[in-house]
Amino acid sequence: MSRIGVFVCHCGENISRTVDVEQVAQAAGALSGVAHACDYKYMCSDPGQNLLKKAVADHNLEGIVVAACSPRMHEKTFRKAAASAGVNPFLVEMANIREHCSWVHEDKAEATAKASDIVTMLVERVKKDKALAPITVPVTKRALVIGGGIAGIQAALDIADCGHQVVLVEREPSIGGHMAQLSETFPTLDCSQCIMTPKMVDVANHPNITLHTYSEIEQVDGYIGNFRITVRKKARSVDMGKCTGCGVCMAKCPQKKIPNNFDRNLGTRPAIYVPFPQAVPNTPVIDRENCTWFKTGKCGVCQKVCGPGAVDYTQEDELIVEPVGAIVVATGFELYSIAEKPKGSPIKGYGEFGHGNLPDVIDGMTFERLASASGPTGGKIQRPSDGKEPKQIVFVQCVGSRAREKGISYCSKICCMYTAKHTMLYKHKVHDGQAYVFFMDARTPGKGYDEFWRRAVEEEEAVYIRGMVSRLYQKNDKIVVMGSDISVGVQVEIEADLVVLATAVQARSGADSLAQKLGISYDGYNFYSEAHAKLRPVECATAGVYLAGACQGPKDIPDSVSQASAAAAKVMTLFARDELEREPIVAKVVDRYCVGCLACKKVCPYGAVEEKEIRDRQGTLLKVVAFVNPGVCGGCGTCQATCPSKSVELDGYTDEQIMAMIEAL
Amino acid sequence: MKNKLSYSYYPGCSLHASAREYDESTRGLFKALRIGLVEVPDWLCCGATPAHNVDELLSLSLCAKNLELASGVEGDLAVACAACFSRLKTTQHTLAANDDKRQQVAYALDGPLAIGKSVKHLLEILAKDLGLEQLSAAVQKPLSGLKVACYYGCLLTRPPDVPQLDCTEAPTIMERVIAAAGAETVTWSHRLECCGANFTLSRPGVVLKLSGDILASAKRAGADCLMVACPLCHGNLDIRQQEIEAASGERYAMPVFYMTQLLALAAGVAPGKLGFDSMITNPVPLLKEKHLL
Amino acid sequence: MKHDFEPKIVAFVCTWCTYAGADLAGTSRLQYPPNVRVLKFPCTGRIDPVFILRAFQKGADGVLVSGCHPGDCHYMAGNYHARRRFAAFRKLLEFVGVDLERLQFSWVSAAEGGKWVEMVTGLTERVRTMGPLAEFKELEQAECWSGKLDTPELNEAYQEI
Amino acid sequence: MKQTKMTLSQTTMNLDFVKRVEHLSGSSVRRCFQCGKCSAGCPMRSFMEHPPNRIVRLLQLGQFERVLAGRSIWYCASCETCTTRCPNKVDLAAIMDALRKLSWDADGPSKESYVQLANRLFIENIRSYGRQYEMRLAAVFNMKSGQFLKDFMLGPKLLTKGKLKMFHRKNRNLPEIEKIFSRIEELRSKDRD
Amino acid sequence: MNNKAQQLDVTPLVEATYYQAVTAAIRSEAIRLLGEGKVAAVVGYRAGRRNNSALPAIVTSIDQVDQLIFSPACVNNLALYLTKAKNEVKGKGKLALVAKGCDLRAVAGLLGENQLKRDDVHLIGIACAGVYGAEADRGLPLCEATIARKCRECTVHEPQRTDAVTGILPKLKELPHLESEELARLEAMTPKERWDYWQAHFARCIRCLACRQVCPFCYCEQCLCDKNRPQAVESSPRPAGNSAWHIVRAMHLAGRCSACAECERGCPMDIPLNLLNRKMAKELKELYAYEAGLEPQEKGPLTSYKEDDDQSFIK
Repeated sequence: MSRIGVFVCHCGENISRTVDVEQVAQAAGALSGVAHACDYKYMCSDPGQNLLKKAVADHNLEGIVVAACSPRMHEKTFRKAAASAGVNPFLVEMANIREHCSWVHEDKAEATAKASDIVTMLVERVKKDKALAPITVPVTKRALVIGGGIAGIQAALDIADCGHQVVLVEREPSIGGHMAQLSETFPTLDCSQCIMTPKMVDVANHPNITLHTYSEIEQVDGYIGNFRITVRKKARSVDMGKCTGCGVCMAKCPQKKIPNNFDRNLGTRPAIYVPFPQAVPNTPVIDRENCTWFKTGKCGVCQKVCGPGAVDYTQEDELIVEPVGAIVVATGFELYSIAEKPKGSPIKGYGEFGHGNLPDVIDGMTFERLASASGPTGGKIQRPSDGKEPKQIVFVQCVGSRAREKGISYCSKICCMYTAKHTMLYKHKVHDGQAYVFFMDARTPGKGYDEFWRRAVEEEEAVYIRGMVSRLYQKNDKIVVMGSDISVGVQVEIEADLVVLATAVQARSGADSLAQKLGISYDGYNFYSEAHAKLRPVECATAGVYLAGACQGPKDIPDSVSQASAAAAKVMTLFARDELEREPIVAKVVDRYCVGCLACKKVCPYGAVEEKEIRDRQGTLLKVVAFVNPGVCGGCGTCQATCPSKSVELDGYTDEQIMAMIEAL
Repeated sequence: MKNKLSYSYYPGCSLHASAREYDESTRGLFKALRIGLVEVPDWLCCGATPAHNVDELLSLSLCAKNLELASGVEGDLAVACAACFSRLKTTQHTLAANDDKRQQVAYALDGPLAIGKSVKHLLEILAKDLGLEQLSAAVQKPLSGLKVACYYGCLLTRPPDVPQLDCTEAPTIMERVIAAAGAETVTWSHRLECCGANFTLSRPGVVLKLSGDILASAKRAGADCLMVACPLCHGNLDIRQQEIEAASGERYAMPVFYMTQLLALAAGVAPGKLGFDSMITNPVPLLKEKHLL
Repeated sequence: MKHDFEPKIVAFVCTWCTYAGADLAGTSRLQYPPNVRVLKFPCTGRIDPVFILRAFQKGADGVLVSGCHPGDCHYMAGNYHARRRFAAFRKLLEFVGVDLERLQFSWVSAAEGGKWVEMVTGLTERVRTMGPLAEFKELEQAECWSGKLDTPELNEAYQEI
Repeated sequence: MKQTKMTLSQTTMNLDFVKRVEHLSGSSVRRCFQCGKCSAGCPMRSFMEHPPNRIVRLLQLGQFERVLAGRSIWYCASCETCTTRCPNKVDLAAIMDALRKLSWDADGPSKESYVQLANRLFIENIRSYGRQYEMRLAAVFNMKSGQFLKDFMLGPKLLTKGKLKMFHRKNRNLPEIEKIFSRIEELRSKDRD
Repeated sequence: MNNKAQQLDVTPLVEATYYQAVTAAIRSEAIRLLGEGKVAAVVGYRAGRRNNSALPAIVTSIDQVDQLIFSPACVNNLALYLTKAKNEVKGKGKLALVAKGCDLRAVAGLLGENQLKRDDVHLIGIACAGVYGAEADRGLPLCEATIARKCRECTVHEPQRTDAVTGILPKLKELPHLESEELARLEAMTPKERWDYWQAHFARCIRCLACRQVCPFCYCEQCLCDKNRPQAVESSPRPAGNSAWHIVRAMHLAGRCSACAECERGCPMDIPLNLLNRKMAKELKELYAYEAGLEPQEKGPLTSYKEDDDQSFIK
């Protein structure tokens, strides 16, 4: 390439104050291959851009160097201008003589010399630039939503309402997630089930939604627009097509004493069960670990009593492959447990709170089940040890959260509000009871949130004590709470009937292995990482994967729902076009030289490298080479630096382009 | 049979004076268990709380010196006193992590440091090195029917990084050891609370309050007696018990045993050699009642 | 201030963190020596050790390689791979006799304009006191057999023929 | 002092002192976010005028006179409960040690003379005898603190129980002890220069 | 060198009968394999024309089998026949390969780099006491005076993960580790001294590329150093290009080299190339606890990472 134009910008005085721009332009003009060099006051202005376009036409330019500000600032501007003048945008380079030169140096001669050097390097680079065309990828307009909690349900409904197919995968036998377990919700105190169950039914009835419950993601292949998801549908032992949901099997099951996980083990359930009466789908599942038939081969009562003959002990796990174009991850959270942790665990338990061995020390979710009208006590507040109604109840906030020595440094965000809610629910049910809350700060930003907390304090008369609890211990039938009120500066001791710990919100166990399947990144606590904390909060760095809800970090219901709708909007944006265009900075393999050692495949962070067989016309296998899927490649170039023979090249950053700059030093 | 266990032994100042029964019963027990115990010659005071309270360097230097002296005797270093144990372990922990302090201590000791000796509390030796099975095999007179409140105090388990003896907040090592000798243990709330420690000299009022709470808790749990592994805790709970009773108006009469006294008794060591006569709260009636004497 | 020797410093940086950090130094109007020439890469993972070698051969007196802090890589893991690659490469350079004081690796984030200045200034000043990288420069000039045809060993060999 | 107003400025906040405390204790003071868990579990809280969390708070504000003036630091029993339970790994027990050392070295302004006296006698005992002789310790303490009759009922009882030794054997490592003490003094005087 | 050799111990490290036994075992295995049609060819060694030398041999029928031998002169790394020299055996079908420990390490590396499949090769492992060094007096048996430098610190005398094993070695005499000593000597030098040391060697390089030719891992179809767009490494034998060539080669072999030292043996200019490889192997072992070629590994030290890798050198 021999017809290059160099445009040196004054940037008002920002550059010309310390760099002699005329001299730089003059020197550039003398470089071999430069057909035109000039300087101009504001290259990025309309006249500046027109100057560039005119020069392209006048001098028949094939490559352009704009010596001005950082490429991060105006590379796009000039590439667009050049494109409109008929020059491929990837033949335009920015020589950064502002941020990297005029602004950081004072001596004019030195700065001018440096600016000239920078221009020279970029001129040499442009000579080796190749015209690149944007990459297009077809889009499968079908979305996968992982997780059937409120976030997943919202995302699925939004996408489905837009007319696209959605596959919703839920690990448990029913959708609903944590929200289905809650009694009432802050800050409005409306019944969680009442607002949740209609949405669950909507999901079940939506023509665009395929629901896989009791299912997990087995494998994820492909890339944005073209994922192939393998879903493991676990054996339910009940034929969903035949079951009418009459419930006779559950009523007749002789094995009834299994702790009910949904009720935080406060109540019991049979071996064939639905997690809760409003479950969607309302098809029972056999808990094979506890079922007498599966343990001993005897019983079979449910099969005998089932009218439609839906119970099927021989059912096996089933693998289903679903092609989708986008993925919304909404796997939610789980609660920290104060139990003793295995030795060497980075997360520590709470020995001073009895390691979870005191029956009347419970967590917030357990309290939700106690307070829930559909819960094991029918909404009566009764403590687990003896069923007595607690007259003195103590809530402790920040258990696990904000305790880096316990292994968690973050704030769990929702506990301040739900604890305030708990004090109210308690007061509404136990009129003569007293609630105490040990807290450090009340973190209540959010619409109507602080008012809600103040209501708990001022109207519902919860006693808030600023200070943490050192220890809990059993004394006769009471739990002694050793705390302190740091505002007063004295120790506080309360003999409580029931203690409720606001334990931290943690990522789901197994979140890391799902992330590895999806190829998305996660933080030190296994929460999934967004592409940009502020500007791309619902996208993953991996294209085509979006986040919703508490799998990304602690979140309350309004935030989860908002983010779910945002993620849905992102999916719909993607689905709005038939093909997807992206920057062509991707790696390409030269088949002729590749010997298929696959070092590139080993280092690729995106899993973009596949194996490709090279065959002759007779179909004989000649060799296996690497192939970079341009749809998946992120463009980091690690493959190229790793390849011993440089048989893989990153477009836009080829060895030739870089070497040309080094040679120009 | 495993190789014969043998240890170097650092009794600490109290075991040669106010806690002589701890020393005597320890020697008796180890002899009965056929575990070797060789006292480090001319060991020095570890500095205890007063030294680290005001002069960490002195505390570290004294302990480092003792570790150096101990390195001349074979076997891991057995320590009876919880405070000495804590100081020796803290010294190793601090000096391993802090180059400045290590250099200062090396200067104070005028030479390279030899502090690598493995330091073990008697409990660790009994529960881990010997093992509970061996321990119970050696029991001749099971302590059946004796309800023991095991008192850990502060320094056996705290702070979490240092002693590494057992779980910091929910230890069970004392209970496991004494249960191996056939005793019954009670669940009680104050086994990790502070007894008032060395305020016994300067501010006895503190001790009366804190040790009083401990005795009350043990009584509430229905214990016959307390079992300790620290001379200072013993002093506060036993020697000051009558004062505590006088101050609180409660009657405890609760014998406070060193764990080695009870274990040695179970292992068949002659009661006369266990220093029961040294105890202020007379244990004889209780032991007789339980048919252990 | 003028110096007798102005070293040539080459910086290989990733575009997401260090290049942006250097931009920040500019927008904050921080000052540093003008000796550095910056080459932009998508990621430190793209930086081939050959480039470092080539830069030295082409007259660089010091080389700076800088990218995103661990965990911050735009491409998730490029900098982790780079870290290993450079850990090995610097050992090799050291073994063939390159003074590692001339080769600096750093993590400079997009927010660390000050750290960028510190890195560039530090390396420039250090290399300035070390003087030019004579070894590679001499090497560039040297011809293989020229002037060495009369070594005793060769003469002896000729004699034997 | 407790009641007077705190005027905060860079000159009234002695942050050098805080740095020395952090250096000696090896623990950050800034990490504390005042949850108060240390004070909740402190067995000695009721004997102190400042609860432990307030000691750290005062340090954060560079108010060392307020910290050292009271007897709080001398009433810490080194039970390590605070350090053990701190959610932020503030080693309060070590900070207390550091504060006592700084106060002790400066011949501190504390009002708590009994505890200091006991400490001093204890350490002197080590220097003179290499080990602790409780009999002597108690006797001299009572004499010097002017409480001649303190625990006077206990003494004979303990003697008859064989718990107090009247005589002690000379420790052969005494010269070593003396050397350690003098070398530490040397280090300390160097530190002051 | 020869003078020095005479001072060294000339007691045989293993008895001559050992080699006869191994040779016999190779032959009988070859007969079995060819006879049963398990393999199409056996790649091994045959006697050379000069006294006590050996050459690679490709045996495709039973009547050729008595060509096969094993002796201390069997220096070549036959793993080469699985990659670069594969044209010579191409199309013959499944191969059996006579392999010493260092050859096996190369095979393991090649397996990890997708260059062959385990099922495509039948490995006849040789328990090898060592082979002759480059300047060994072939009149002598394998002894301290004649053993190759690399064999003195060999850790793979006994073959692992092979299909057949021949020979049981006696306990071998521990010999001084000359290569490690040399490495330590170099490491103790100043950078300038090391530079001069290596430049003295590199200056002699004639770029014959024998080192590349004999290396089982230099199997690229087009070597980076032969590329001219861009030319990363100068191809004429000038000192600058020579240095770059050897540095780039050492870097490309880091974490892969099987320490067969064929490059050093093949070098007509006596450049101690294996020192470079050994140094990189040593560093990678220290940094990442990785040793190449002990068993096939999915990822090498430079194609994998850990989040907590050492980064003390990075500011």
